[in-house]
Amino acid sequence: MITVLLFAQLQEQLQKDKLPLEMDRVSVRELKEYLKEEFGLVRVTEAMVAINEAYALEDDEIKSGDIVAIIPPVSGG
Amino acid sequence: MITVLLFAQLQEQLQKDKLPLEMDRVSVRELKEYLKEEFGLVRVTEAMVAINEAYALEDDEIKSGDIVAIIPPVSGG
Amino acid sequence: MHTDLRRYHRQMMFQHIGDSGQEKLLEKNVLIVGCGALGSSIAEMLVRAGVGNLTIIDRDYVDLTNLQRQHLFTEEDVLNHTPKVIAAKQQLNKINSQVNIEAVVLDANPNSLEPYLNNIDLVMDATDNFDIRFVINDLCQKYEIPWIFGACVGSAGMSYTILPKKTPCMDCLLKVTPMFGATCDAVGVIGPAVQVVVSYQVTEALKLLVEANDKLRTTLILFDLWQNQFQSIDVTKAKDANCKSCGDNQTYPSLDYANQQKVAVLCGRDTVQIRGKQFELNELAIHVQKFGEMVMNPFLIRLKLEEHEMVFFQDGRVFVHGTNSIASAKKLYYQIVG
Amino acid sequence: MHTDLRRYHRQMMFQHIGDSGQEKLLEKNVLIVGCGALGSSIAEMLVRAGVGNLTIIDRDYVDLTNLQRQHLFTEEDVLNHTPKVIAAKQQLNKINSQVNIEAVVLDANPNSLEPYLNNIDLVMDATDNFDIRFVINDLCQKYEIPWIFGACVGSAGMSYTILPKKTPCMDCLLKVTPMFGATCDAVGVIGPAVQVVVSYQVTEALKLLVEANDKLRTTLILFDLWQNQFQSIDVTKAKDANCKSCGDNQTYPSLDYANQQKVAVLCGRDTVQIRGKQFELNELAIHVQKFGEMVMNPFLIRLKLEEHEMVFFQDGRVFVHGTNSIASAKKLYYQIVG
Repeated sequence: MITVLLFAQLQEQLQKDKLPLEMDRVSVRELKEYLKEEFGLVRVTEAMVAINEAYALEDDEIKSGDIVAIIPPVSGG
Repeated sequence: MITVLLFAQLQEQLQKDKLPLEMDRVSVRELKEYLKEEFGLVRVTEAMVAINEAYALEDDEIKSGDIVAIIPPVSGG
Repeated sequence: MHTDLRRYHRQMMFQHIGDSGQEKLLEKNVLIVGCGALGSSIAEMLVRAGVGNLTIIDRDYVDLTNLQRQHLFTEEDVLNHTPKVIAAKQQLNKINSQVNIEAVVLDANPNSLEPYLNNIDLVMDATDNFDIRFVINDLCQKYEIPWIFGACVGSAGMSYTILPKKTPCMDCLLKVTPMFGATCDAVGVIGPAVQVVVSYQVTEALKLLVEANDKLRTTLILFDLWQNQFQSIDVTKAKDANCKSCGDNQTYPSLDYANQQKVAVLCGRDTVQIRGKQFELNELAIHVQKFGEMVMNPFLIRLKLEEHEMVFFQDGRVFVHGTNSIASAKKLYYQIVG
Repeated sequence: MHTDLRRYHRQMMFQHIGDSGQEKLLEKNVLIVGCGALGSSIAEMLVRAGVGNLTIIDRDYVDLTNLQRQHLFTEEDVLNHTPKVIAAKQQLNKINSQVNIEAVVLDANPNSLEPYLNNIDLVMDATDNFDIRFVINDLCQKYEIPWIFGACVGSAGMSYTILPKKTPCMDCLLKVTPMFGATCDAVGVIGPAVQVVVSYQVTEALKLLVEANDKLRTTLILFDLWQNQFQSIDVTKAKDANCKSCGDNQTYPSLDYANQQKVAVLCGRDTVQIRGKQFELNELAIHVQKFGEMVMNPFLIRLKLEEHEMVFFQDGRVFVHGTNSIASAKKLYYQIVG
């Protein structure tokens, strides 16, 4: 299982801050596609992603047990 | 190895915020005694202790790999 | 609703507060004990957020060294020696004239504090010593009021929310009143450490006041900004059924007269006597030596400060020479002992 | 030293600053871009800490909805429509008359900002949109000035410190300027989220200014106070040698005239035209519909707001009807687009 943490507008859109996904071995790119299609999070493409508190590139692989933070651009100040 | 994190006055007394200790299996009480005798941290008896971000009692056991926070009473406000 | 709600627009847009949360905030009563670094900033944030009724208690006046970290206060308040709660209230009224603020110049102790708990929804700890925190802990158990502990020193700080009979209380966590707490007067403090503690305290306050109890943080947070440390500590295990404050047989030990600190002005001697905790003189010596010139013998420690002199006796009595003011004497005592 | 140092006593006692750190702070020059929630509190903390010289830039004036989270400002500033930097400077002078504060009412863009970077030790980001953050990112690489990113919305926030040529820059992290950022106008914001971002920004500022670079936090921090989340993210991997802003071949794309947002007042029409990013109209529709009554056709989106109307064209042009002020038009644009 992968735990996805959602922040800011993504959290508001889904009305939850955590998404447990029954997945094993998926790339960052694939996860983003999945979140877009399954949950309508269209703006996820612009978001940064961190796997277990480390910045991840699009081809990086996510494994079961990982905690993935999806970090949308927050512009408020 | 056990990593001890020091806060506030304990940090100031030792001039460091982290103490890597070559130890394996030691109780909280024993660790406190050791810190008192080896490093002169006399006030450690009053401190709270957390093992891997969980509050620990005097008889709880610390294992190699654990991160131990020593939390002296901070009274400033 | 007679208040102008438009000013809270950005807070009402926040989905977890909303219009109904804002209305709850406007009706609540919060007591802030202490109006130093933590207290003044807690007050500012709660007033800006529109918490309807605040009572702020403090015995001290504004001093030049406060300005480095104590928001709300200005150089003019230093010149006028304005009591902190009065200076705070003046500025808070300018920030939000719709909030009711009761400013109380008072030395908090079990007897003086108790009347102010009437009708209070939440107590915010902004004190600078553990004696009074244990009193707050007992009083809040007795009257079943949640309270939020906060403390900071150097670049470190901590906060924890105590719900009567539900979470471990301060007695559960610390077992005994600590002899010496780390004070800002001993190791200094930087502004951001204060503001992080305040922010965590105020967030939990907002959750409690809008009744979003399921979102409350149940951990004790602990951080050091300079060392880049952050811990969120699960304290469930600390809950003690035998605790005298929150356990099955509550006796509220810190409200007990025998355990209270006794303070007296010694007539005609320019001296205040405080009967405090009993110290091991050798340990006390290590702790206080950095504050001034120290002389000790087996019976007492004499500590020379800039404008005062303190004498610590083996039996726990402390003489503060150079003042007839109980407030000044206690301030000095807690600056040094913590 | 002509300044009275006693006021900084508690900060000088903090072992990592000390007397020598305090003297460094008094000599430094910091530029704060933006004087809203982040900017006003950053300014207050740096002024209280005794940073010697501050320049604060902002184009906006104080509005009633600011008071909920923007410290320094009062109801009187709202009544007077005081520009934010002017209101801030007035209060900052009362807090610490020893600090030099230059308050600049200015719409920041590459050309207007560049002259203010002369002799600056550090740039603090307190802006509300990514267009200007990418400009700051390029300018700070070009002049080799460290800058500290900060942003918040709802109960969440983030901060990250960018050292020219050393750490990954904002271009490395985000690759492209985001189309829509989450704004406080869209999802609201609570005060504590602002103050935590400010506290992390100011702590790193103090480390940089006292030259304790070995203590700098190298991670991006990200938190959500309501959800009790905290992440400290290692971004080493994001560093891109091909980055046009900080890589081997720097072209500073955001300083390029072609990439700049162009704004013009349409004479006699009570309308300002902004030539911004090119939007996919369908995506834009989802984003803006919550702000007002929306009508769309394949060529444009018309959005009715309280006092203005905005028209978004397919080619990126935006008309803001109901104003001749470039500042108001841009403010509205960023409130809605982010």
